[in-house]
Amino acid sequence: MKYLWRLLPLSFFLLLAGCGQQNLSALDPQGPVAEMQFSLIRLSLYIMIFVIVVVFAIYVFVLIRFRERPGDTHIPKQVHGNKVLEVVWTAIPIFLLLILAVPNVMETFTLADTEPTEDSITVNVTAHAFWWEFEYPDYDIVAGQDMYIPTNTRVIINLESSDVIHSFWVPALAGKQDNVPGNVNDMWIEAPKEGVYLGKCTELCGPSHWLMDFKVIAVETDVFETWAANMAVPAEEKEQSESEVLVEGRTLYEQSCLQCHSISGQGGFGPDLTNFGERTVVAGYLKYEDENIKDWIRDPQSLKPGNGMPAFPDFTEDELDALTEYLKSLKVLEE
Amino acid sequence: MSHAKAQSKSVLWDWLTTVDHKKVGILYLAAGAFFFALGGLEAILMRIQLMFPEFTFLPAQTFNELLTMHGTTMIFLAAMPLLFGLMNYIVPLQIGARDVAFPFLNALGFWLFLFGGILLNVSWFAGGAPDAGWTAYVPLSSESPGTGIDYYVLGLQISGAGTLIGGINFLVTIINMRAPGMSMMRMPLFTWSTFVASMLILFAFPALTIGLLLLMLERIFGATYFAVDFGGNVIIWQHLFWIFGHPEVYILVLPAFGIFSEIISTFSKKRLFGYSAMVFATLIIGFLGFMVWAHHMFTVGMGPVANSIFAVATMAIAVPTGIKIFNWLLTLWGGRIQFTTANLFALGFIPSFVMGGVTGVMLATSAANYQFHDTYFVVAHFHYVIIGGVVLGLFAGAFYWWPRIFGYKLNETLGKIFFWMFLFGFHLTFFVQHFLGLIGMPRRVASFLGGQGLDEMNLISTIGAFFMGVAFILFVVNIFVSMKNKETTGDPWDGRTLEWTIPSPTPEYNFAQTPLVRDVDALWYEKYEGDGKMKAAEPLGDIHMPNGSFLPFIISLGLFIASFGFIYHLWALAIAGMVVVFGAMFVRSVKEDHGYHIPKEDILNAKGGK
Amino acid sequence: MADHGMDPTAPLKGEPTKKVKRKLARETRTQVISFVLMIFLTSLAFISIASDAIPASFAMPFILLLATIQVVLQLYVFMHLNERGNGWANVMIWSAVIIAIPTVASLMLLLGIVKW
Amino acid sequence: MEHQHTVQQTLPPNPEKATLEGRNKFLGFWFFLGGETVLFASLFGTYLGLKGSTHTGPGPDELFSLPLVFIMTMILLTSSLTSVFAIINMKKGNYRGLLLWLSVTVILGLAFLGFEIYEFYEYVHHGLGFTTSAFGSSFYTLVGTHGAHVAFGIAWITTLLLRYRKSGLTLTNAPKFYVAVLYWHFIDVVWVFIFSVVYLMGIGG
Repeated sequence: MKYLWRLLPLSFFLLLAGCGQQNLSALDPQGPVAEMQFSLIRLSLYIMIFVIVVVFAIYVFVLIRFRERPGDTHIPKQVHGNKVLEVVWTAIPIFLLLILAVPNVMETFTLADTEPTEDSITVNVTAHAFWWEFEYPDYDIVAGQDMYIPTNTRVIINLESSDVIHSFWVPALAGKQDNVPGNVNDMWIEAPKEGVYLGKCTELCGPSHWLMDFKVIAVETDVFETWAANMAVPAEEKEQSESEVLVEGRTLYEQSCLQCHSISGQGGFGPDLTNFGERTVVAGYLKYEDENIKDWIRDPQSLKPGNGMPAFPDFTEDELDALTEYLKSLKVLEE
Repeated sequence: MSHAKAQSKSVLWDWLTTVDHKKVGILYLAAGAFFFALGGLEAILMRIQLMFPEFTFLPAQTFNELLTMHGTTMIFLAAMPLLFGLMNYIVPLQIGARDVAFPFLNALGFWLFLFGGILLNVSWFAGGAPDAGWTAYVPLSSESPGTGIDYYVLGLQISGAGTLIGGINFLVTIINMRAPGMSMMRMPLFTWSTFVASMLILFAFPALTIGLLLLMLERIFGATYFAVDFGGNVIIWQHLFWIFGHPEVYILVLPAFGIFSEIISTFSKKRLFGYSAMVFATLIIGFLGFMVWAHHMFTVGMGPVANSIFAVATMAIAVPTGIKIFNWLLTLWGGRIQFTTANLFALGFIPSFVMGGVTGVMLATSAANYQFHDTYFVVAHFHYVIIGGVVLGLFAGAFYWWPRIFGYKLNETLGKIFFWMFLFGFHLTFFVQHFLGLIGMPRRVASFLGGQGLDEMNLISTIGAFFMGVAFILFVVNIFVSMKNKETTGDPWDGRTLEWTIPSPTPEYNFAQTPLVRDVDALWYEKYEGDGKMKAAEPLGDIHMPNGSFLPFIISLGLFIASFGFIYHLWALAIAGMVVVFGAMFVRSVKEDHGYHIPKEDILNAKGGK
Repeated sequence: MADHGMDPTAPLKGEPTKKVKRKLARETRTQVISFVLMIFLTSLAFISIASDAIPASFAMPFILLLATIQVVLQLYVFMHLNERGNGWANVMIWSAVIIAIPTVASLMLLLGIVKW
Repeated sequence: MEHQHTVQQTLPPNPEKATLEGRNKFLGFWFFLGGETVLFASLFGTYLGLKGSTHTGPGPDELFSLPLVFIMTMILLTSSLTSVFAIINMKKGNYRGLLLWLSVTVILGLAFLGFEIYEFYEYVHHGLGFTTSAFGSSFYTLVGTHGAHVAFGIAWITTLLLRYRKSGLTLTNAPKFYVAVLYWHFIDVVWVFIFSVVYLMGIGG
């Protein structure tokens, strides 16, 4: 068992180093919910390490002290038991568990308190195979894949699903809740710091379950307000570029894409693409490169099997270029 | 004698028709070992796929099928049957019985399990295995295209029926068939844990039966329990599954606890410390096992009151489990500990399981569970419990009882190399997975993206899995190279309990004379308080034995055939299969079979003409 | 097995002893009385629903109570759970009931629709 | 060692438990009923969870008819009593009585089953199919599983009656009759909850 002892300090090391990516790890909390959960994890870990140390100490002592020596044939005393000892090792665990149970119950209730407050905002999150839709009822907009939230604001999240069960997890900000078809679950998060926090689906939902990533992007309140306002601008009221490529791209988009992908913050069958130009990944996981965008349009099933988008193999290379340029131009924050 | 023992029957026919609990036990062990190897292979394939980020060794769909089949196989077709094998062989011997209560049903239980297991694996060759995880959450499972889930539903239904039958058989055997003097509170711990595990089977499996029935009706006959569009609710499945699924964990681990209790006591040459507390703790764990299932569902939105209740109830299980750990330690305390391979596994179990146990308490913390749930932290936890508890227990039991069951001792040196390699590989594989989960790796992912800090630990984990795989091959080699080490004493370990009082190989009637039990550890008592031999509770006489029967095989085959009818909507085939089933049941019901007697003279001859 | 000297296929002849006969007569009486009681309880349950005079808030728990009484009668009078030597049967049935209660309750209540 | 029927075996007070095999059967069967309890609890729970989910189909209060259920209940209750009489006759050594009362039980069981089939037929005509709504699926599954138990019980007792019509009471068939009757009582126990929880509470609230 010796190597176990060598692994044990390793656990501390890993923990202290806060390993993993800062915006992904539950061990490096970036908001009050995740902090609450991390403090509970730490508390339970300390108690458990105490238990492990006690048990291992007795264990090692017993194995060394009472091992059979060569030539030893004595018959040990046949002990039946010991009442006092048995009471002790029943009582101490109960006490230790109480130390853990009380704050746990309190925090379970704190986390479940999703009453909206005066300055809180609400986001309705609908999970689809294999992408995420974020509806902001107060702003009348729908966004896909990237969930923008204002910093230092309590965000109430209502979770739904359009097909199978998914689960909404942004480890650095909060633990998960399931997106259950037919039910609505709720939770809340808050991000004090600006930043991009990675989120993942954690409930097996089909072949591309592992690719069902999303981002929570926390920005200053005024930036968020701008974002929300620009998201809501109807497509026809947006300033249109005169560039030839973009006009062609736009035409193609309206012919082939608009049925499913809104560009005025209204959602649709597929993810809303109003701010596609501000994404940092394609399809939730691919590098944001022209080639990837084009590959996706040509044959989305090869990249994310089981998703709902049909393939468009008939676009010419030029058309794809135009469409890609146009998609990249869809922005709501910059300029 | 109308049903004379046919001397000329072939070996194959003998095994197909046997109702001898020892042979049924060996059948369980053989089939379980096969499925264990299969499940292990599936695990290795998955670990290869997860060796590097975005590795393309396997398509995602295949990966989902593998993860489903790995879990299902390991739980239903490997761990439980292997335990059933040991229980079948050992429990009647430990209580001084000649047989189990229902030899026919016992055989039926085995064949149902085997045909169920085969059916499940036929799916690989019939357009794809089930792909919704071993938990088969609806609506992913109810709407899954293809026939994979249909195979899952019917395969588990059939093998589950076998398990239920086995459970009832053990319960009645233990209650009604104990030798004189073997009161409940003198039963060895393995028998006790078999008893409690069988109670859990009895009450847990019906929930699974109903869950599977509903899923089958939903998929094949268009029922709408889970169809949200028709007012259905998808959480119902999760409740039914976990009302079964959580006790299932204890069905697996309690018998393993029993095995460790026997082995630790034997090899520290001490009576089990706190016997009655151990029994009591086993019962409490069994009871609590039924009251905590919803801790698998903290994130489905039951609400804070429900979550808190289930969280606290779950934490409570740590108390009786702790009692057990300390009792084992105190059994070792003051003993003369022999480091045989069997005992090494038992000693390796204690720290491994403690680590699995403490992460269990961490997971029970509902508010923190929102972070742990469905991540690799959970994967690490339950593998620590199931490998650190159940699999180590199975290997410990294998090395311990091998001479009893197969008449030869496994090689100790090879065994010890196997132990260290397996244990090292096990911790290497799963220890890092705790951290993988905490830094953001969900479970059941077919791959992971690079650059998120997950690469190194996944590679380490895979290397660990290879160690376990190689170690298992070493065990298989051991089985074959050790065959020459015949064991003839019947008591190779200086045993304490009744299974070591009979000659090796075990006669088919087990005990020539039913023994009289005078204390816990009946044999040990006679060794140090008596003359070293069990007192007989009855005069030597003819021994009644049940006749073999081919009907269990036929019934199971009928269900196997009918299943294809259900899966492919070939109703004639389904009906034909059911006709076979009910026909065989009918034959069994109208044809009285009173078994046969082994004459006293044969028994005397076998005893060496005494 | 332990039943040497018994022939499982021989018809059992003879009458039970006087004592057993008396016990059987007593048993029959109890069983008939229980049956009448069951009929009465069933009718009561149906009436409490059929009649508009009884509010549902009373009728629901009342029906459940009547059902429980009936089931206990069935188990103990008709199925002889009260007899000596049926301890294990009692243990199992009541264990099953203890497990059945949270099963039913959770499936009714904890479906994620109402948050508790 | 085939015994000839020369030894007259006298009737023990509890012939069903006179042999170890009988005792095993008796106990094993009670355990089986314990499992059945959880099985039906799962079905009841599912039904109660989905009771309100009538989707576009009819709900319980629009369908159930009290008189029909009352008749069915009375039939099943009475069949429970007749099977009790069968066992009393068995213990008295009156084999013909045993067969007779069990035959009555089977006939009552068939009547019950007939009513149930009629009932389902009616409901389907009133628009509640098996796949109409979650309520429909769960209702038919619960009550149908009970009905399947009744059918199996009838087949089982009938098999016993035919097989042993001439043998007289033996140590082998006494436990078989006994557990078959236990099964029949259990069917009645389940029905008590079905008529209370499904029908009465369905209509009443």
